[in-house]
Formats: sequence, C-alpha cells, structure tokens
Amino acid sequence: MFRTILVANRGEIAVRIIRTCRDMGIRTVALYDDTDLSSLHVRLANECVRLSSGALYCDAAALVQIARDCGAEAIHPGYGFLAEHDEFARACEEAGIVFIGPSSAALAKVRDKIAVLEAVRAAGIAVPRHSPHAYHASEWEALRDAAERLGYPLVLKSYSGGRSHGTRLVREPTQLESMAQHAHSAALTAFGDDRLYLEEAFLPARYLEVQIVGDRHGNLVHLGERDGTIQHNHHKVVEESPAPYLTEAQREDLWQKALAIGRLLGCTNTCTVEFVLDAQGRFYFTEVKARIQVEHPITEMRTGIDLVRTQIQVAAGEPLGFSQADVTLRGCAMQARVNAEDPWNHYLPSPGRLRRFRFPGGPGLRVDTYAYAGCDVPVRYDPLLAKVIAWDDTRAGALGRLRRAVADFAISGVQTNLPLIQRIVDAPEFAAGTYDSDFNRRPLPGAEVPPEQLRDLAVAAALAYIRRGIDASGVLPDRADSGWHRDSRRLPQ
Amino acid sequence: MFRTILVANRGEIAVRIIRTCRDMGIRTVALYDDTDLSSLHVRLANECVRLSSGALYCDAAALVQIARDCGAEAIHPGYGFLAEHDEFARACEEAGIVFIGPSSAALAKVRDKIAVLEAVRAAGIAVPRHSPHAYHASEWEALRDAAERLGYPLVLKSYSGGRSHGTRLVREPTQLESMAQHAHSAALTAFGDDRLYLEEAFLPARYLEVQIVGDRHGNLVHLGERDGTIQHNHHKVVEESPAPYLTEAQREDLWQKALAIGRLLGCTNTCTVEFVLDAQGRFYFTEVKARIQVEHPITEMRTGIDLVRTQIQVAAGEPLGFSQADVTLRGCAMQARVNAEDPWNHYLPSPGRLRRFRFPGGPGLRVDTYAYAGCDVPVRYDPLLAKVIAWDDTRAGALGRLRRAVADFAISGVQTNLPLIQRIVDAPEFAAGTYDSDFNRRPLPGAEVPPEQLRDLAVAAALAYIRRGIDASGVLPDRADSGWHRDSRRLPQ
Amino acid sequence: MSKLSITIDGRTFVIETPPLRRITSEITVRVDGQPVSVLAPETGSPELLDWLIVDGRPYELVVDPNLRWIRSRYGLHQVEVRDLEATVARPASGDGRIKAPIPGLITRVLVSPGETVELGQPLMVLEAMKMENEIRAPRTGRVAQINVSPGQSVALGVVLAEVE
Amino acid sequence: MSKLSITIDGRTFVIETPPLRRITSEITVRVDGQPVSVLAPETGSPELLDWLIVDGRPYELVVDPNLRWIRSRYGLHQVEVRDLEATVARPASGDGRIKAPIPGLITRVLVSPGETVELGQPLMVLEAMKMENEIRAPRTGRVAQINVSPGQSVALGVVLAEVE
Repeated sequence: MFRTILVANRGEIAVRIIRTCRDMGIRTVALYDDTDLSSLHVRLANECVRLSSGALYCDAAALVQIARDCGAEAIHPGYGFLAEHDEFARACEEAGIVFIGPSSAALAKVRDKIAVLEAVRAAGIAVPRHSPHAYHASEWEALRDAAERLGYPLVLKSYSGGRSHGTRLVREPTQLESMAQHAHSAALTAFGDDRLYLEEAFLPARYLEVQIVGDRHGNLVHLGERDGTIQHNHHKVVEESPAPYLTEAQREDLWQKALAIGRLLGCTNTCTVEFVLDAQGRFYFTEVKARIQVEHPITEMRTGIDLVRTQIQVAAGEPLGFSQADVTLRGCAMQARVNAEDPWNHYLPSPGRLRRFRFPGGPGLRVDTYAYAGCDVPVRYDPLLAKVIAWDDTRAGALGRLRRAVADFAISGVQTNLPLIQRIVDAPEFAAGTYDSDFNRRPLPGAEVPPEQLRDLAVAAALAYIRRGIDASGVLPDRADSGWHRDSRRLPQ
Repeated sequence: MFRTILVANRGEIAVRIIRTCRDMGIRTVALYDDTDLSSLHVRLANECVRLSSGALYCDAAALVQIARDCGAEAIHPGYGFLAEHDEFARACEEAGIVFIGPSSAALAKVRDKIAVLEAVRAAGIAVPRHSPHAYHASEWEALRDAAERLGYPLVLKSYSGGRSHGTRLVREPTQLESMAQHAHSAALTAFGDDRLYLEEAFLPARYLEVQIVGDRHGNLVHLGERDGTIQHNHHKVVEESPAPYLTEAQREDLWQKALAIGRLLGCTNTCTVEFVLDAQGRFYFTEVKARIQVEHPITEMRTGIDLVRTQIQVAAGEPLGFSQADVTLRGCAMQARVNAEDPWNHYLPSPGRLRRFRFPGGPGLRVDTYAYAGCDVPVRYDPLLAKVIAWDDTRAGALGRLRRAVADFAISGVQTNLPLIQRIVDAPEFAAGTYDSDFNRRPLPGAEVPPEQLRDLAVAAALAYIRRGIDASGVLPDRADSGWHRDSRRLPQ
Repeated sequence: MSKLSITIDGRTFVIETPPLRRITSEITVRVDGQPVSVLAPETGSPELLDWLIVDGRPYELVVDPNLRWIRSRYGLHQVEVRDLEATVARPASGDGRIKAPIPGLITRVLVSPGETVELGQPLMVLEAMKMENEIRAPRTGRVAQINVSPGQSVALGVVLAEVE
Repeated sequence: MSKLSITIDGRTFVIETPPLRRITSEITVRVDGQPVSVLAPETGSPELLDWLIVDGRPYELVVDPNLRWIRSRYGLHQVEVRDLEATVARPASGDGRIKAPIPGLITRVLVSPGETVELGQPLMVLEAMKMENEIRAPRTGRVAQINVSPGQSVALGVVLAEVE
C-alpha cells in the first residue's frame, strides 16, 4: 500500500480523501493557496504545500513535481480540476506516480464524448441523437446546420469537462445563436476549451447515474443508481439513491447497461455512467464521469463501502475484495448540497468568514465539509460549502431526517442556499418521489409557518432591531431586480 | 402516533430523543434549569420548560404535571434520573400518559436485583453467587457475615440505580469495612438509597450486554451484543459491538440467554441484559438495564435501526415491524465517551464554556452531543460531553476511524479525557481484541511521537509562550499529588 | 420603551418592548396589545441575537445585518421593520448605480458612457468563481458612467456603472 | 528575539525566535541552531495559538493556559518552558493550601484546626456531580486552618484548608 498520497484538490473532497487516507494509515500531503489556508484539509493532512497561485491546482507539471518533492507514491485528483485529464494521468504514469483513477487510456477514450456515444450505440444501447462533431465558437454555421438536422429542443454541451458549466437547453431556433455564444464563452472560462456539441433534449427528463467500481483484475461491479434530477440553475442540489420512480425491472436493466458500458470503455477504479430517462421510460446513455462524484456519499451510506478507500486499494493493484453478490443496497440515502450562495442576490456566491457553523447530527446523518466556525469561505472556488447526507431504512425516514437536518444546520457569516433546499425537501412532489426535470421549473412555495410561530418571529425581529439600535424605517429587501443576472445559472426557459 | 412527547432528561440523550421525534414529525417539549439553558436540547425542541431546580429532573410528580400542562401524551425518560423508576412509570400510567419504556410492572420486577438473580438461576441460567439480601449502612454485621459466606474477591453493588456509582471490588476481608462505608455513602448520594448487596467477583472478567427490543404483541428480538469491559474508574469509556473475543457458538448462546431472560421478566420496549464472562469462558447473568443505554448508537450503526424510534413506536402500541430474521448485524462499531474531565487533576469534572468544538467526520462516523462552540458545560451533571461512534465493515477499519476521529476532535475551553481515549484505542491489546478487565489495571503508554514532530511541538510551545508573554521559568505540571483524590473513581486495586 | 411595526412574511404585528437589559431573565413584550414572555440570552457571539425563547418556544436564528430577513428552522422570512417612534424616515434606495455583487474580473464591457440602454440590456460581463455573470441595466436610461474596463479585478460592492 | 529552553515529553530543545508579528507570513526560528520555517496564522480565537505549520507539517493544538501541556493529534504532551533570557526565576508553588478542585458541597469535615495529620489522610468530603470526593492531606503536618463547614457550597479554587 502507498505510504504517502498527494491530495491534488481542495475543499470538502480533499478533506474526504485525507480522512480515508488517515483511517488507512497513509500519510497525506495537502495543497493550499492564499485563500485556502484556513480550510480544514490543510489542518488534517500530515503535510501541506503552499501553491503560489490557485491556478496550480490545474497545472499537471507542477503537481507531478510536488508529488516527487514530497515523496508521494500516488496522487488523488478528487473531482474537478485535473481529475479526468488523461494528459495528467499520463504525466503521473510517466513519472512513476500512481494516478488514483482510471488509466490514462480509459480517460482519453471517455473524454471524446462523441466517440463514446457512437461506441455505446454500436453496442446496442440507446443514446441521444447528437451532432457528429464538436464546434468551436468560430464554427457557427456548422453548429447551426447540425442543429437544423437534429431539430429542437436540443441541448448544447461543452465538449471538455464534466460539469454542468456551459450546458444550455435550446427550445427554439431563435435562441440558438445567443445561447451558443454564451455556452462557448462559459465553456472556455470553465475548461479552457470552447467546443460545444449538440444532443437531442428530452422534456421532461430524469437524470440517472450508476456507480461502477472496477479493479485491474477484470472485476467490475455496480453499486446501484443515483438520481440527479433535482437541479437549480443546471447544478444538482438534492440527489438520492435509489431513484424512487423506477420499477425493479428498469433498475436491473439500468445497472446491466452501466456495467456493459463500463466494460466496453475499459473503466476501472470508480466511474459513473450517466443516463437520461425520457417520459416514455426509455434510458439513453449520455456520458461517463471517470472520477469520484460529489454525490458518492449516498452510495457509501447504502453499501457501507468507503469509495475513496476502494479507489486507493484498486489503484494500488489490489483486487476489489467484493463481488456483485457481496454488495447489499440497504435503505435509502439522500444528499443536499449546501452552497455559500445568496438567495437574496440571484444565488450568487457568498464568500466570507463563517461565524456559526453547527452541524445537524444523530443516527443516519453525515456532513462532509471543509468548513468550521472561523473558517474563510473563499471567493475563488466553487460555492459548495457542505454536503448533508441522510440515510434510513425507508425513503420516508431518510426524507424526515434530511428535512430536520437542513432545518437544524446553523450557519452564519455567509449566505447559503439552505432555504432553497428546505423548499425542495418540503415539496409534496419530492416526497412522492414522482418528480422529473419539470420540478425545477415550477415555483416552490415556502413552508406555511403557523401564525403563533410567525408572531414569535416578529418578536425576534423586534428584539434584533432594538439590539442593533438601527434607525431604519422602511427597510426593504433588495429582492427586486437589482440589475444583475447570473447568466450561466439561469433556469431553462 | 403521539403528537407531543415530553423529554424528561437533558444533555446528549435529550438531544438524541428530540432528533428522532422531529424526524417522525412529533412535537417535543424539553426541560432545562439555570445551568442547562445553553444546551442544544433546549434549542432543538419545539417547546421548553424551565425547571426551578435541577432536582426536578428526578421529581416524578413535577414531571407528570409538566406533561399534563404542555399536553404531552408520552414521556421519554432517557437514561439515569427516573428512567428505571417503576413508581414514575406507574404515576405516568395513572395520569394517562404513556411512559416510553417497559411497563411499571416489569420495571418493579427488574429493580429487585436479588429476586431477578434468583429467578434467572431458577430458569437454568448461571448467575454469580450473591448475598441473599441487600443491607443498609446500619446492617454492617449482616453484610460482613454475608461476605464471609460468599468469600473473596467480591463486588459491592448498590441495590438501587443502574449506574456504576457505589460499585466496589473488594479483594481482601480487611478492605471490606472501609469500602462498604464508602459504597453506602456513594449509593446514598447517587440514588437516595444506601443499600448494598454482594456478588462474587470474577477476575479477570469481561462485561457483556445484549440489546433486546420487544413490543406489546409478544415479539421480542435481540440486536446483538456489546462489550463494555474497557472502563476507567468503574465507568465505561470505550464500547464495541460485536464483542471481538467471542466464538460464534458463544455469541449465539449469549443471545439466546438474553432473550430467555427478557421473556422471563416480561421485558418490552428496549432493555439490555448484562452478563459477566469469566476467564473460563462461562457467562453469568448480572442484571437488566430497563432503558435506552448510553452506548445504544453502536447497535444502531450495525443494525440500521433507530432505537429511539423503535421505543416510541412500541410505546404507542405498534408492533416491532421486524422479526429476528430481518435483523442484520453488519460490520463493527465502537463508541468512545468523551467526558469533560481533567486528566491533570485526577479526571475530576472540568466544567466551563466551550470555545472550540469541532467534530470529526467522514463515512461511518457519528457524534452525539448536547454541546457546540459557545455552550456551557454545567458542573451539576455527569461529565459526558460527547459520544464518538465509528463503524466499518471490519473491526480494523472501525478502529482506524475511531483513532482518527479521536485525534481530530478539536475541543477547547474545558479539559477532556480524549488523551486517555487515545491511549486506549492505540493500545495493542485493544487492537487485538483480546482484552479483559485487567486491561483497566495496566498503565497505558502514550503514543510514540516521532522526533521531528516532537521538535515541531516544542516550536509550538515556544510560540505559545511568546504570544502569551508569560514570565514563567520552571513552570511544572501539577500532576504530582495535589492532596486530592476522587474516591469513587479510584481504580480497583 | 420601543414601539415597532414588524411585517414578516406579509403579516404585520405591532410590538411594544420595555427597555432591554443584558440579562438572561425573562421580559414581557406586548404584541398587538397581548403580553408575550421572551427570554433572549446573551450569546457573546458577533451576532447580537442568535436565539431566543418566546412563550416557551425556542428559536435559533440567523438575522440579516440589514434586517431584511430572518432565517429560522422554517425557512427564510422576509422582514420589514417600522419604528413607530422614529422621527426620521429613510427612503428605500433605488438609484441607478450598479455595484459588484461578487468580487471578480471584468471580462467584457458592452456599452459606453452616454449610450442609451433599455431595462435588462447587458452592460458588461463579470467573471467570478469560473462563471460568467452578465450585468444588466436596472432601468431604461442613459449610461452616466462606466467605472471599469476589461481585465480589471473588482471588489465586492464597487460601483461599476451608473444608469440615470 | 527570544531564547527558550523547551522540554516536551522529556526531550529538551533550545529555540531562538525573531520578534513575532501578527501576520500570516512565514518566519524562521532556530531549534538547536537549525533553521525551521513556521507559519502561525492569527486565528482571532480566544486562544492565542490554536494551529500552526512547522516545516510544512500542520498541527492543531490546545494549549494549557499555564503552558504545562499541549494537546496535539498525538495526545497530551507535558511541557516545561524556561526563558533563557529571563532574569527572575519563580519557584514552583508547593504550599499546604488545599483548593477546591471543583465546585460542590462540603458534606463532612473530618479533622479540626490544630490536629496533626499524615500525608494522604482524609480531611473532608466534597460532593460534586453526584460523586463524593475525599480530600486528603497533601503532606504530613498540622492543620493550620479549616475554612469550610458541612453543608457549605464552595466555588472552584476556594481555599478549603491549609496544612503546614
């Protein structure tokens, strides 16, 4: 087993990786930059290396050099940054450092999204109709022609990078040009590559993914599916496993398709196979995420398997240690992503110093975060502050726990999307488990506060006002249009 | 199901109960006194009632009246205080309020410890030889004669109350008088009843218990065993499930004995059946704890069952909802009790205001506590501050997580026994799982700190000194005898 | 004594309080004339009020520094406070100045000073947290000033432009 | 500049530091003459030092107010600090005064002023947290004073008795 691992990431996923490494007795080296210094991953590691600039998180050569310097035998890339870059994996391999993830060859294969779609279709699994190529911003006519052939509605997707940046739903031909411009630009900003490709859109849809894990000895098993349909501005907010709306036959079909695709593409380590489910109940494969996912804890809660440990063991050449028959998918798990975002300001990121930061707790609950009271939430990186994961034997039980956990998560110092999450988990359609992507388009009413409690809260406001000593007649919330719009987080229209 | 439950307890168990009630959509009423106001249970409940004195936590009539006043249909007593008082349960029953626990009849039966020992022996299950009666402090001669007949070593036990207060190991006849005086006095202080009885002592021993749960419809199942051998000054510190040293045949035998005893005594709701295992591998039943135990979370981690929810459902008249065959005991779980105690001062309680209070986290970890940064740790009650519970598929995995969790639990403002826990979980004998009660008598070496790290910590001390600006030549720790000794927490000699 | 009109989630209450002291004993306030018992412990935290007990019901709160909202376990509540004894009324600010809602980098400026713009028209693009944020006109009018240029980093709250 | 002798868990180091500033930049200290790089961020917390990075290794710490110990992830470390530049040496306190180690209630007083007691002899019983705590003589000698009586509540650190 490795003695030292370089954790080439930051925030909650770096904390997550370091914890497992320490459980396994492996030394960890963490990275930080000026804005990261107070993050928990710096405190929990055995060693830490200061980056002269945050850009170095994405600099393959710099990271390989750091790994050499600190004697790391392996690098865990986390998610985002260089996690799925085949060139980075190859640079590690060439330097004699183990890249904890799929092989560079598999990463290269998976990265070519159009080739993957074609290979999967050739293997007899349905994929969305799509453009034959990806297009630079300079290739507007070719993109427009491909859109004409594909028809509407369609989805613009960035060719590089697995995250939702750059994804746009285009309902009408008249929207195409302006949306494509925005998407090119957003993709360039996020991934350094402005290329886009087109896929037919399914409306409404459900977004499903299957976690698969494989070793270098030919073992490949699935760990059940996750639903990621509930989104806000194209970003997943609440995920759950199992998907509540599937029949057992659909579920089994989905799992077998994921395994077949995993074998076809040579997936090892942890990969996630993503699908869209249309309103007629048909699955379409869309892409493979060849890394640990943000929502992996819900799978861990159900299976009892530490996925990061599995990644490390498999990367060290060990066999998986369990077969498909050994995997028990127990109960239901849900995750809510708590972001440092300002609900009063279009959900723009809300950096700052955390004052209060008290987790919810109790049986079947887990909170993953890099933060603590006194920690700085940096402005430079994504706004994910904490993940709240609830498990129970039944879906109703898990939902009850998640609702309570979200209500009890005490955070002050930055704004968060907790009120949005509360509205989602309180929605009857979510409780019913029948939701699809239309859920994201409908307004979510807030909880009905009983009149007595509303009166109590008015008293609280009065006392807060007096304690502050503010002279503020007619203070109004600036929820009215402030002249700002976060373009890349707009809801699909 | 109940709409409102009065939580007639405080601290971490009150928090624990409130969380489950809220998960189930049940309103909760919490209690507090002047020293308790900042505890989390007050903040998380739907309502709270101020007690004019902390003594009211033990006042059955006052609690029944509060339950009436706030419209509670049921009372959850937690552990300690009135949890096992049959008179309190009867007072609830007579007031038409559901007591969440066994029936008052079962509690009355279980409370007569000598009668229980005799009934269990009559049913063919081994029990320790014991005195035929319990003795007041005024009955010294009768106690001494009983001790003569029983022989040495023997254990003095308080006749009332389930906690370890008043328990004394007597190795030699010459120790009996002084130890009995102390034990009478300690029992009177803790339980208002100075009576003691005697049991033969097994040296070395292992302390085992089996969790059983039953409904009012005749269903009774066990949820596996827990080991509680690791103690400090007669108080459990680290518990685990399963007991690592048992053969499968022993385990099955233990479970079946516990179920037989539970049926014999009419146990419903949650009860714990306690046994001693002697060096020859024989089990002896000792007593029944007719309430939720401090260490119940390790059973929850293995079974996935919320024991407090089960208590509430069963008390509401519902059937258990699972059979023995439905119970899966998965993996291994361990719990460490983090107490606000001063290791530099004979582990005396260390009250105060918490400054830093950051939990460990990650997969398979849970922390139960009433505390948070800024909370006051009161002087009046027991020093249990938090419980850290680690689970994994394997014992080695759970131990790795617990070690890391204990090392990462960041607490300042009060002293804690975390260093003691670290030494326990780092001990090779604990890792081997072969320990018995002799473990508690041996000195525990601290971790070997690598020389480089020791140097770093010296640098830290230097900087701390300079920042404080202290002129302190030759400051010495007051670990030398300070003239104090906490009698009731002395280790067995 | 204070007398306030508090509107919360659309419901209005008139609240009269005695002078507040820094103690943890209970006080009685009047809500629409009815007495309500309140315990608001000092917390020593930077927030001045992070929890209280009203008529035996505990509330943990996050209070907006500008008191535009309160977060409780029920969600986010919109608040409006009117001091019925205050002598000066402050109008709500609604000018055409556009402040940076987040620190970031100006990547493009799409209009020039003097230009006429329509409500919602994009004025510039601010890149922050790997996202492009389009900044739009808060009203129809004339661009009075543009204070930034492409490539410039801006801090939170800096006035980027003004539409008059 | 400071020069200190630090003994930690039985090992002694001589540490020279430059004047400390309230910044988060790195400083270099000398340990037994060797340079060591240290980053000790300001935390704003009531503790003056709750974490630092030494030669790239991070440490979270709890430091005893009297600097008799430091807690790290490795456990509790016994510390002795000698200021090699200090001119006044303070002897360790070792008098016969017995202070209440915890607030509680005196339930019994077993000796009287003037009585001769032996090392370890019980002097009184203090009840706290439902436990009886026997208070014993820290040395052989004469009871100079008894400041409490049965039934009396005592605060932490109150002098209960003195043995001379």
